[in-house]
Amino acid sequence: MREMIKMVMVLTIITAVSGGILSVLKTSTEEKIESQVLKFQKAPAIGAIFDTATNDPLKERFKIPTKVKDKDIEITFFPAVLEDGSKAVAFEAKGAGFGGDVGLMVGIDLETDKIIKARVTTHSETPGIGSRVKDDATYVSQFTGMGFDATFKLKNNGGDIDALSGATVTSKGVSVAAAQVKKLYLKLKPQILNKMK
Amino acid sequence: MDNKIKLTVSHAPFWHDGDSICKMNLHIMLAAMPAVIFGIVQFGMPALGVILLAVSSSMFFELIMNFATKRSLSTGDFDAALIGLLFGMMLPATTPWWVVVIGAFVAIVIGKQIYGGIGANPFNPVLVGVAILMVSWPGYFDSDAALLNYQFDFKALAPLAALKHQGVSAIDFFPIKTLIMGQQVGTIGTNFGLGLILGGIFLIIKGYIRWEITISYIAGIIITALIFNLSNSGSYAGPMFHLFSGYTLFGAIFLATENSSSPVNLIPMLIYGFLGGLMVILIRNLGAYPDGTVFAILLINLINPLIDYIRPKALGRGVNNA
Amino acid sequence: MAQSIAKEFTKGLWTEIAPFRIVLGLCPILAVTNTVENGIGMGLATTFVLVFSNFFVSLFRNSIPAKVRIPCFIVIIATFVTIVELLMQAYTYPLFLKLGIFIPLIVVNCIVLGRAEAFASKNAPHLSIADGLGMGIGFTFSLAVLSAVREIFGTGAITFYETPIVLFGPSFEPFTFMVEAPGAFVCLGLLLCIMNLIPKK
Amino acid sequence: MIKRPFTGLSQPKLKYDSVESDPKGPETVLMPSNILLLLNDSLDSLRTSLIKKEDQVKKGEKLSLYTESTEYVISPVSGVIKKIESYPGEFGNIKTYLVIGTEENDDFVNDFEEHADKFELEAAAKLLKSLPGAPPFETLIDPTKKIHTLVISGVDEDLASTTRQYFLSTAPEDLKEGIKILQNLTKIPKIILTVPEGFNVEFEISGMQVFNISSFYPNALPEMIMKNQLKTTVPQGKTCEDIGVCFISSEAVVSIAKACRDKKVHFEKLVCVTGKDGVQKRIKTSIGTPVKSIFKHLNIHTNKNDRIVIGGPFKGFSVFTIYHPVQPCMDSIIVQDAGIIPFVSDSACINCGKCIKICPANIPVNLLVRQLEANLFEEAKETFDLESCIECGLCSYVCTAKIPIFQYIRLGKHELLKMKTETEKEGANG
Repeated sequence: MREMIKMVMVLTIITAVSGGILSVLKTSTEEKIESQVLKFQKAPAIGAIFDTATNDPLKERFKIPTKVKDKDIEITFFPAVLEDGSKAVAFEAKGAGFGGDVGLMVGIDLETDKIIKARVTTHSETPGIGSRVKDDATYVSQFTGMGFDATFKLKNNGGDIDALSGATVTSKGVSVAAAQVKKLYLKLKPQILNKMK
Repeated sequence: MDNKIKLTVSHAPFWHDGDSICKMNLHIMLAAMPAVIFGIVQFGMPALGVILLAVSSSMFFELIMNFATKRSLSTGDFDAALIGLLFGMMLPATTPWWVVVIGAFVAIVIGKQIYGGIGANPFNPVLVGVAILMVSWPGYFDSDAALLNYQFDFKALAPLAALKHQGVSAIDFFPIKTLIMGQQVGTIGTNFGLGLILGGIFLIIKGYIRWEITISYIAGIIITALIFNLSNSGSYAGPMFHLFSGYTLFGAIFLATENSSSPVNLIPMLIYGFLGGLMVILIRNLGAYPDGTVFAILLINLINPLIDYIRPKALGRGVNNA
Repeated sequence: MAQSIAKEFTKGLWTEIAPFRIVLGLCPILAVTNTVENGIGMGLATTFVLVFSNFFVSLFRNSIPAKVRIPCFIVIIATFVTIVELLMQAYTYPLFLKLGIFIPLIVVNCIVLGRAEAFASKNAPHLSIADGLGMGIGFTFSLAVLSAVREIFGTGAITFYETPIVLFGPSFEPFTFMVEAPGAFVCLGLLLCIMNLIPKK
Repeated sequence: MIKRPFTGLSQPKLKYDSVESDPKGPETVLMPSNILLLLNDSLDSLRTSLIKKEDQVKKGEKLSLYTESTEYVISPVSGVIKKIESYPGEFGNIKTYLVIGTEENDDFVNDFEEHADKFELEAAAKLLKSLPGAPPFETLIDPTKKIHTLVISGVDEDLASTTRQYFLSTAPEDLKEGIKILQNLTKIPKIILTVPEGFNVEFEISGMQVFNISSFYPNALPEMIMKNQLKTTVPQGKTCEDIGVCFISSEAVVSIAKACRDKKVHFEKLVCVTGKDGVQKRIKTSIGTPVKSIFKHLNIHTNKNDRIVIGGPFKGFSVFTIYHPVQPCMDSIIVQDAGIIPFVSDSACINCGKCIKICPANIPVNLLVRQLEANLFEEAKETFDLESCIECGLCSYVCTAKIPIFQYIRLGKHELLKMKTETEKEGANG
């Protein structure tokens, strides 16, 4: 009995200490990580999407709180004014891929409601197979010019998205992310316009 | 009982049918000769150079490994020479010397010797060599590009690559008769269908390859290709085209039948061969590579130990009569 | 005492170098050794985890009941792996992106748990640190060697922070097979073979 | 020696020699001045043996080493024991050989005479075991083996021998008489006579069946007769005798008939001798005659590194001395010239599959030999059917890599037997 108690105690203490340390570390590095993520992940994607932006979308970013599946989250939006004067916004959504979530950054023209460009930001897909969705820009270029009347599903599921050969699960994750973008955009468009005034 | 004469004492049986590994390998090499000679005539001296380099470097690496592993010399059984010959036959005539040498190294050292030498290799060593070269330097295996400087009196296109890139309409360039007579762009020793078939028949009659594998492999090719062709003749070529182009016949006769990496019981041999043919056509019709023989046979090599468990019940096993 | 610390430290560098002598930690060595940068990064991350987990396991070795020792070790190891992950995310983000899914796998790397179980749980903290450091550096060295072989033959150059050091001239045609997954197996096998030809001492 | 046929598609056909339609009688080889007797018993220096050097023996005298020994030989001559020494047999089995210098006197000890009129199995086992043809009386009296079928083999098991067929075709009357004696003696209900294909048996005995045996090796092996003719399979690890079938050679049956008729045992053994030129000759000589005397008579010269094979090319054994004596069970002798002895190699199995095709017992020989080479006898038995082997030797005959597979198999079986007896001993002790 005593041994039992000791076992439980030791395990509890160790896990508690470990949890404490980790939570402290997590909060203290959160900001740094976010800036790193912005710098290395979002920035290249934003740069690629808004290659003709006249402003700095990273700096002007704003957050809108919303609910996704009954969970409160904040979504970061990157507004941009393009060379031709049109206003656009970019934000990221996630879909489950093969190794974890696949992040898809989508830039949307606010006037025409059409996708300017899309880029994959983060993923944990198998190198050489699923990772091609990020490395190979020709795959995500199929989103360019799509409107929100399109169905963001894979073609063999009756949608409009081509699958990347050999990486169906990853492609599915990308299409789920795109569908999420559509949903969020349609829901949050008034607030976005409001913020961007 | 004094012993004046020293007699030989050994164990039964005291007769032997006189076969040997050396004899077997020489027969297989002899069977490959029509195709090799045809290739040398067609592609000239460079082809002879590739073949000789492949054979000699294979034997050289075998010798090196014999010394490294402190075993008795095994070049005398001609197994390394056979591997080198078959490997050389699978290369285009223009392959650079260093590619041949690296391939021979891979085939002998990584494909055969590190598993313990003859009889222990789980994969066909020739194919290990060719596959690694194909993955690393696909350019040299693109027969169209490799043989650019040759003048042929037939359509100078590799049939399978043409099929892959131009669709089924391309097969009109290649009448079956020209394919059988080796009038196609390709590697040194795998084009000449007639020569390969003659060699194959010779080996089957002599009993040095297992006919069950060859026949079921060809049956696999024909049946699968026919199913594809019948379901959609606009996108998939017919069985005869598949049978006489690329490595198919060479694979059926010399590669799939490699002793150590293929099964020995009847039913497994039939399954093994048929799956090989099936995989070849699947890779050609659905996969990324124009010719799937190399990977298809490596794949069936993998399942060999598993399917070879299907075997007839041994005499008296599980019998319980009193 | 200094002698025994030195002994524990140096054994991981040669006589018990992982994975060539003790065949442990094959998962990372096969997965991340396609470039030297990745190899060394993975090695250093593992070293960090190894040193700290060894230290803490050794520190608490007398208070951890034998029956729950493996869960305890795993918690300790996992904590340090998470720390490494967070720190890498915060300070070496590009490397983190490359090593991605392999960092959490340090938890199940046999070397870490193996050293905790075989060494740290039986020895004093200072020896355990020496052991962890030696093992980690040896492991890093192995990863560096293997990845160097693969990267040099596979690409003809070694790339550090996106600046390639070209080792062969333009006539070199990369042996692409080496940086692919099967190349890792073949290459590791050949290195193991060579290591076995070299006597331990 | 039969070589591989040109085509490898069909299996090599090894045809049994068949006896001529009008067989020539055997040449008689006279007994030399010294003869040898092999006794299946080992010398024990701690005990005093019943026989020793310089002992006088009489023709027909039963010789055994110790009082409690069941093994014996019957001396075919009168003379003096000149030597008693150990003879190393296979797998470390020690036998004993006796050298007897023959003497010119006709003392005949006839122990059998009193039993000859109405003898019983026990007496037969005690006195007739070393008759030419080696009748298996020990099996017949063994109470643990309920023998219900007696097979009289009129066909030779191995190639290069026609001894049994010779008796089948030249001595049908003796054979008939012998079978009747055995029937009365053993009360075994089922008697079977095996004869070569196309052979007509001229006599009939109630309760006797005649089976024709295919003329290709290994169809005359007991296990194959069981499978093809008797339609029963011998379970793994058991012998034919274990499931109640006993085999006896036609020569043994004829010998029994003669012994009963003449009321004495006799020692004339028929042997087929194949010389270096491949010519087969039939000779008759007394048990105990060294093979050297036979060679001298037939003008066969043995040189260094030649090989003398006793008992057929597939199942026989080779001897290290030209003084090896003729024994009751020795049907044939083959002399091979040093130049034509096939090599054995230490090559690994190359998995060519020829052994699989030829094995009559469906054993996965290619896998089995790998286990045996690594001394994994238990695995070999459990998974790779070591004990299904009927020991025909065909796998070694066709082996391209020239691996001594047959020897590996026999060694494996021997090791298993040794392990089994050791565990039994331990079980008895503990």
